[in-house]
Amino acid sequence: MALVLLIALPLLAAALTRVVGMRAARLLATVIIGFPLAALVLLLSLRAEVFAQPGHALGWRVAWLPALGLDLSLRLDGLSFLFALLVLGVGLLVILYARYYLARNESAVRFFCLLLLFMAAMLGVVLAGNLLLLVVFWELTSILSFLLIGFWSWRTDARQGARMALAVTGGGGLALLAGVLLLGHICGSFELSEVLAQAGKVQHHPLYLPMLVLILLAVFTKSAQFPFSFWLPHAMAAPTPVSAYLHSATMVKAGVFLLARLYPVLDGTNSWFYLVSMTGLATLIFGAGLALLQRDLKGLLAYSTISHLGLITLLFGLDTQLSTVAAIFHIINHAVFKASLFMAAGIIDHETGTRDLDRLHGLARYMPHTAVLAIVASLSMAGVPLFNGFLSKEMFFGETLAQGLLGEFNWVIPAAATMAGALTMAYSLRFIYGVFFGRGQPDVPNYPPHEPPRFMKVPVEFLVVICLVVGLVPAYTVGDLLAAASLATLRAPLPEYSLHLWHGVNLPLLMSLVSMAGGATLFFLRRDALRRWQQAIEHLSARRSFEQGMAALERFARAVTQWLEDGSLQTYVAWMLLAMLAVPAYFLADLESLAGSVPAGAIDPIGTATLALLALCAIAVVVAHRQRLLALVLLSGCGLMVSVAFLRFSAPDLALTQISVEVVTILLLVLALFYLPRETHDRPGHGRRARDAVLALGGGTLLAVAAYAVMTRPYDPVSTFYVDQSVPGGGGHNVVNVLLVDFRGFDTMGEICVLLIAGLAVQALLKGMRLPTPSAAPDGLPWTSQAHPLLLAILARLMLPLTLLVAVFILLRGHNQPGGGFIAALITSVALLLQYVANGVRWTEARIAPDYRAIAGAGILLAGLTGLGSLAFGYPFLTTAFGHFHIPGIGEVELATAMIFDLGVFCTVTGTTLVIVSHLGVRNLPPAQAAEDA
Amino acid sequence: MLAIVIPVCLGILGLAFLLTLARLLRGPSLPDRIVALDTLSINVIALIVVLGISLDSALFFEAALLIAVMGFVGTVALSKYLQRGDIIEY
Amino acid sequence: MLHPVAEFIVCALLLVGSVFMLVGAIGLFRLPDFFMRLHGPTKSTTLGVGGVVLASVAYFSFRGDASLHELLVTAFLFLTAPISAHMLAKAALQRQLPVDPRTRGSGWMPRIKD
Amino acid sequence: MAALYAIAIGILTASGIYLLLRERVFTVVLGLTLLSYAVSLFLLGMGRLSIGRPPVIAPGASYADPLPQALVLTAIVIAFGMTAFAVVLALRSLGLTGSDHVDAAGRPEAHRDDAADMESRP
Amino acid sequence: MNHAVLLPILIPMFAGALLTAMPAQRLRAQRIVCAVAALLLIPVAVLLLRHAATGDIAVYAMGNWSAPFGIVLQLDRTGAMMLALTAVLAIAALAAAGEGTARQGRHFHTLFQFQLMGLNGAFLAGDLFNLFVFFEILLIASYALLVHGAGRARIGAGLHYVILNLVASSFFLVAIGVLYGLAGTLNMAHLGLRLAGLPAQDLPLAVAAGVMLMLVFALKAALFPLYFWLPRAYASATGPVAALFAIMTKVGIYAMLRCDALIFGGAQGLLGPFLHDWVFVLALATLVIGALGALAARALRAMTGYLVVASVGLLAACIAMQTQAGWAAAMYYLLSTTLCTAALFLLADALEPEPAREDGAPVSASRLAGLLYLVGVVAAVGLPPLSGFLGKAMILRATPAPWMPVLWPVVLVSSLLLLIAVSRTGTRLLWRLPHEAGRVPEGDEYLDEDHPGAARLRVRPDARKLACCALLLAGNVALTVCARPVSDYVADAAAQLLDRAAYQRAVLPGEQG
Amino acid sequence: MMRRLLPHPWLSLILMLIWLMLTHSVAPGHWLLGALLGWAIGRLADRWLVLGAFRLSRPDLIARLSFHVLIDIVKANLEVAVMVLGPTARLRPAFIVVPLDVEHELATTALISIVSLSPGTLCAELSDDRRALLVHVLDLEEEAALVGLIKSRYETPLKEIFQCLPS
Ligand code: NA
Ligand code: NA
Repeated sequence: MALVLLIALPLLAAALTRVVGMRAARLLATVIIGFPLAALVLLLSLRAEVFAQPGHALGWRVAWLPALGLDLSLRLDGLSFLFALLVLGVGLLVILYARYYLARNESAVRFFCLLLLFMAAMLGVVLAGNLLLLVVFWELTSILSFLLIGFWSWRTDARQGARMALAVTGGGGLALLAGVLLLGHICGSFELSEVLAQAGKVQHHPLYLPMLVLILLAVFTKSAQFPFSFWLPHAMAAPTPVSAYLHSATMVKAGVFLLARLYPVLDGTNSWFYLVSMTGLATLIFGAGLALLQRDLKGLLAYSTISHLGLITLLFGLDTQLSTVAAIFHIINHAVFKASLFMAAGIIDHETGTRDLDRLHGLARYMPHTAVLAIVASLSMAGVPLFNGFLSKEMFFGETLAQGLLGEFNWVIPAAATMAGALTMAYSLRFIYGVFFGRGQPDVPNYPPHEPPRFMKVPVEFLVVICLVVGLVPAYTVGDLLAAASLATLRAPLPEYSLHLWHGVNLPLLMSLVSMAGGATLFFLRRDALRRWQQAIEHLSARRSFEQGMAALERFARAVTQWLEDGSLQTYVAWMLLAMLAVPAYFLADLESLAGSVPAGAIDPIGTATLALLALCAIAVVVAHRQRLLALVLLSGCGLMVSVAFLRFSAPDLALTQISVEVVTILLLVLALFYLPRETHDRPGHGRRARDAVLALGGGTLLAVAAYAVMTRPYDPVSTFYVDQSVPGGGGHNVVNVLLVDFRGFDTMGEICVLLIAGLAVQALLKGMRLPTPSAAPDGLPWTSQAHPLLLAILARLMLPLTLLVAVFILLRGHNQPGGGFIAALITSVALLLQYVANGVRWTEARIAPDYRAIAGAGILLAGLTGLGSLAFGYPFLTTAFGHFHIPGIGEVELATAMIFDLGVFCTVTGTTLVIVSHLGVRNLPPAQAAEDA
Repeated sequence: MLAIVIPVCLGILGLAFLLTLARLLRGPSLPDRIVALDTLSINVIALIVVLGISLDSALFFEAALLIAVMGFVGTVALSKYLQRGDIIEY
Repeated sequence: MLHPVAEFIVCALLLVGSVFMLVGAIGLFRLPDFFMRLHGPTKSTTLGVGGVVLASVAYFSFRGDASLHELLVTAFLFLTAPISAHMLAKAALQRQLPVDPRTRGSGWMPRIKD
Repeated sequence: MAALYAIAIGILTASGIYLLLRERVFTVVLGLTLLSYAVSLFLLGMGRLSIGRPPVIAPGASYADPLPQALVLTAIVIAFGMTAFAVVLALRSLGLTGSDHVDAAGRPEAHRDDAADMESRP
Repeated sequence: MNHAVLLPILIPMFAGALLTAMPAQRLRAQRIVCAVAALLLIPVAVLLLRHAATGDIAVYAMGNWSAPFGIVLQLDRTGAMMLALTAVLAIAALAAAGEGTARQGRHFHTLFQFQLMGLNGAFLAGDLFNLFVFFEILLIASYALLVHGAGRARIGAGLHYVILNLVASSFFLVAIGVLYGLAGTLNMAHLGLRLAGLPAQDLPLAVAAGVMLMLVFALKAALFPLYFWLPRAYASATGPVAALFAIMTKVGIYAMLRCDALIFGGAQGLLGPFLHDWVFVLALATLVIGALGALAARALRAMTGYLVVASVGLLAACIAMQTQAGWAAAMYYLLSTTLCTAALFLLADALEPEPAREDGAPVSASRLAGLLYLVGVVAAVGLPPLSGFLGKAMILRATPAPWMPVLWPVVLVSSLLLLIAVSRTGTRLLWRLPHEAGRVPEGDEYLDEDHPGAARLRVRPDARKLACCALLLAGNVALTVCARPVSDYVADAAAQLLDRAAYQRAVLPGEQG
Repeated sequence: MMRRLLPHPWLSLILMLIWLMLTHSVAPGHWLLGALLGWAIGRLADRWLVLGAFRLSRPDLIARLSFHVLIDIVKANLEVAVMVLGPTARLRPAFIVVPLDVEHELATTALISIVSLSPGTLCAELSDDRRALLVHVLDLEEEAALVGLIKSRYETPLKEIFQCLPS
């Protein structure tokens, strides 16, 4: 539980920033600093328990997502203790420092909130006892780092730097996820305690190498190893406390922390040695070299950080046990001196207004106290004796000599290490000498610079003291910590090592001296050359390259997207048809014989003639499709022949439906035609037409083949049940109608909903629609003068009662003979629409003006309530009831609830059809009328 | 006798269908085609009635009735479109 | 089965009806201009349907199922055929379709001039 | 008969698909209508072809499969609603762009017309 | 029989009918009816979820005609989950819509209710043709809602969406026809039973029909190369509609799962080769295209559309696995991605002016909007700690070994691309401008790098929309916190889905021993 | 009162008879239902059938006219058949104008229908003032004779049948 509290305390503090919401940075910092302090005290109180026995770990575990193997599992051993200490300790100092650093008007709430959230996330990384949980916290640190780098979000460099950092470290996090999943897959668990015990199994697993590469990708991106280093210098756009905290002491250490964490299972293979050590070596030299050439103070420190992280990585990759101890030792030392250096740099920036090394010089005169602190920290960074950096550097040199990775080229590593040492010395000198010494007054915006507020220096002083104390008496100060952390990393008895300032004159000491001398020489004697190189690389901006790369990626993405989505419906339809035809055809090709076992029926001349006429009309539509009206006439011919085909093949209900729908469709399309050009002049190229023809023929063939194949095969339909039950169970002789209103009445319910929605949709679309209305026929001939010819007007009125009677007939008859609510509704609609055509809108609506939409809605209500009625009798929805009643003098009458349902269908269909067609019809009313309509 | 006459009738009707279809496809003018379509639908009525006799079934009646009641609406709409453009006017 | 006389009546009506259908179609097919072609379908065809329908009435009535409802089909057709013809003729006039050169009378009424 | 029936379906489908791939909404609607005819006949055929056996209960009769007929009926109704919507949508597009090209409303000069359309709304 | 199964369909249907019959001017009354109906769906969903959690498959025989003759509704764990998700989305979308959205066009509330009816019906349908009918209901409602408010972009996108779906519906019917022609039934469980007994020489026909059916669903799900309708449709719809549409693609996914399991037999079934070879490849392509599209998109709503595409790719890959673990992961991820993309659509609606402008980028200084964006994209991209990450990790873990070398890199690279895309869009949209920071801009450094010299529109986000967005994201967080019960539930749901015999026992008690 | 309850008795009666034909039944139930429908639709139709006030008189004339028309349809159809099947070159098509005396629009409508149904003539256009008909003739011998025939055989009885009432 104490472990949870460790993470929870900073979280609580973060929440508190929101609650308090004070805009005063100083007061806020004072309030919240208690929480990390409490966490630190708590951590230290656990010290005895963790250090008590070697290899002991405190744990806490609660299941989160067992299906994934992801538990909320925390673990505190020596290694995590060390890192937690760094996170909390440096964090405290950074908060204290930031209290003075932040400008008064900057949002302290947001800053401290993010910083504390980061602290919690980082604690999560180091305390995670479950690898997936570690990934969770790992990515959280990336996200929070993104937000903190972009804290000054209006600055281009901040935005770009933040995005770059997120892309690189976030991408690494994704690799980590994959690597961890593989590792968990190999070990059968994501619990560290179980994973760490399975080194043998892991290293002999075929997936070891991909897993290792993925995890190392995460490590290298997070710890800014070559070639992923470029993001870190640009992260310096963040406020300096962030740089000190995230980008030197903690977050970038998460990578090397992971190396240490997984050391027991990953270390020991050649892949590990070479990948880790060579990357580290390259980074060490690359970082040191570039640090020397920076103009920006924080840039120098950033490259220095890269270089030191490379050093630590190299140590982890060397094939000696002691190198690992050295790595851990250097982690501690680097965190201390680099954090203090960043804070010092921040003070300089804060007080002078610039970080440009070319403009800064001679500051020792103006801010002597700060100068002393910075110089001590720099010397520690350079590995000068008496300071902590020296100790781990000595160990490092020793281990480069002790390792045996490169066979006969083994000397390369110590040589390179010495060279890196020289470079480190050189850039440290550049920092010290360039900033604090030199003649003339500094060319800075805030002149004259002066010392910062007292308490801003306290964190720096504290860290510098640590540098000194550890450098002098290492064994008494960090001995236990180092031992515990190393033990937890190695999970084996520790190798012999001694933490002393003086080990006598040996080869490592010699290497130290050579490197220091070389560095001093390089800096003092080759300053002109350095300046030239600096200018030479100035135009090389990783940020620009990265942004250009991103822009190129974006262009590529846009090109691909635009190529695929060219905005042409024909392309989309063609793609779709290709998929929907070719893929089923591919699977249909397995069919052995096209014809099934059922003999094909005898050829029916009438059916054949009907189908032939139908096909001819269809082809004619295609041929004539550019002349719209003609195509419509021919299409209508198709519809007529389809209804004949329905009739011929024993589907009278379908024929009736088709006939009625056809009429309404024609009305609709003719109404639309008024606004459309009469002819289409598009002339697609031959290629397009050939493509379309292939798709068309392919589709035709597929459907024909499928139809033929199925029709010639036997089947055992459930529909015999309907035929048997139609009269006794459904009370109707027309099985199709009984199906529609009873057996499958629910489908009909849905179908009328579709129709109603279509009506509503049409009404919605027509609202506010303005269409240009042609004033003359397209051929230039004037319209005839009679809008409503007498013959049509009068006969249409006469037809109305007759047609309504027919509609009632069809409606009532439907249950037993072809017909039904749907067809009756269409007849009614057509009869009414004919009035619109024959007599005009004004005449018609003056006489017949019900609210069509309300009728349609009422129809659904009626049908639905009929369905609900059965619930009252304990039957499911839509259960029908019917009975034969004998009424004296009249005879037997059949009544069925299905008829009420059918009446609902009738109302909905009538209402909807009239809504659709009449509303489309009254589009171009005289302006006054249109205004009323709207 | 009916067994012979009905196929003969169907043959005659078939010929009528063909001639009408030829007019539908040949045009030349749109009114020509609309007339042909109208005729086609009346031919269908006759065909349906003959089929009803040949299959001895009264189930075809509604289809014939429906074409008779509604078939002309399409013709009216199309010809009004040719005359006035807008078929539903104020 | 039907009585031979009944059968004969049905057959005769059927044949007469069909022949009129065919005549209408032939007229539609071969007459030279639109207005002439319009005559065929409006009349012969309507009458043809009348014949076939009468055959049906006769057939089902002779079958003992006295049936008059087919007559409604003809009735509706007689009601609607003039509308179709009239509307089509008006459309043809509007479109100024070419008429057979032998046609007498202009076809254009004074009112069209305005 | 099945083969001829299948061929007719094929021709209808091919015609429908070819028209679907044209550039004008009206033509596309014609294509969709042809396609829906083809699908209706296809579904009917899935209940196998039969002549003179409508599924209306009568003494001593045999019947065609009624289920596909019910499905086709529903499909026809739905297709009608959909066609109506597509036609009106095409008109709306025409009103906005002056063209009934299927891609007209998707073309760049969007903003001005959009504004115009919004203003024209009461 | 438990009539509660009906309610998710009947409540919106009656509400829709009532709204239709109501006068259009009574907008306030309409809103109340609509809200009450939508709110009622929540307790219903809870009730059904609790029932389904027992593992019982509730079967409701419409009209008292039992399967396979009548139409049945079937409620299982998966269906109940989808119903609950729909209800939550509906509430949020409706609340976000407010009066302004309804005033943009006509019949908003009515169409909204029918949209819900279609969705809920599709999740309950146990009959293939009934599924078609509900698909049509939800489609026609979606057409109308998509073009709600008109405007050129919407009409253009709507036209494409409508036509593509109309063609797809035709193929839907063809597939249903072939299956009926072979098996003689439409009930899904019964189809499964009958297809299993089909002679081997007829199987290719059934497979082809199944493939066609799956492709039809894939169009709704927006799988490559059937996704073309989605980006513009989602980008042009009004925010609340787009938020509701977040579930639209999932209906396609759901239908694929349901039909594959119940009709075609899942892992050892008829569609194995198709799903393994074809859908898997298409899923990968979809994932990549979604990621590239998100990168190419400039506006938030467009980017969110591509986030939907990418998520569909991942879900389709899961479907292709045909394993219990894969499907369970898919369901969990489905919940997560639906909630967060819906939230992002609402956020986009709050932040981006309408119609979208390409010349001037909007910017918002709202902290809350920033936080919501952060949470939303973290969930959508699949970053820790939210459920998107958990879902993605579950999917990666469920990947069968032979697919790992292909699926993992694609998933990880696409995630990276998405991460880049969301970070760019986020900084562009939400990070403050110099004048707001109270600092004097210094030269070029402060010019927006993305739109040099472009006008920036200051946006004051609509608090209502932000609140609804927050509600959905809270749902996503709840999904994260309650990962264990939810993952247990989806694991059971996937197992249930794959146990075809149990459905056959429940739906067709007489047919199987 | 009677007019309000049963505005169109003839129409209602016709509707009832048609109903009986449609339902193909003379069961009492259908009589009742037919009467009910005839009455209901007739009442509804009162709003639509704004045909101008008129009174049908001379039932004998109606019968005679109907008979004439039927005979003419059959007789002239045979003539047309001969024309259609014979050589088309002999046909003498023509447009003729028939001046009208009938005033009631129902009568005009009936006249147009009759002219169109009787073969050989086809009403192409009614003038805007409704005072003249444009008739297309398939084979015209003499214009004046045909105009006279139409007026005497059809128009005169129609004029007598449809007695206009002052409205
Ligand atoms: Na080592
Ligand atoms: Na109009």
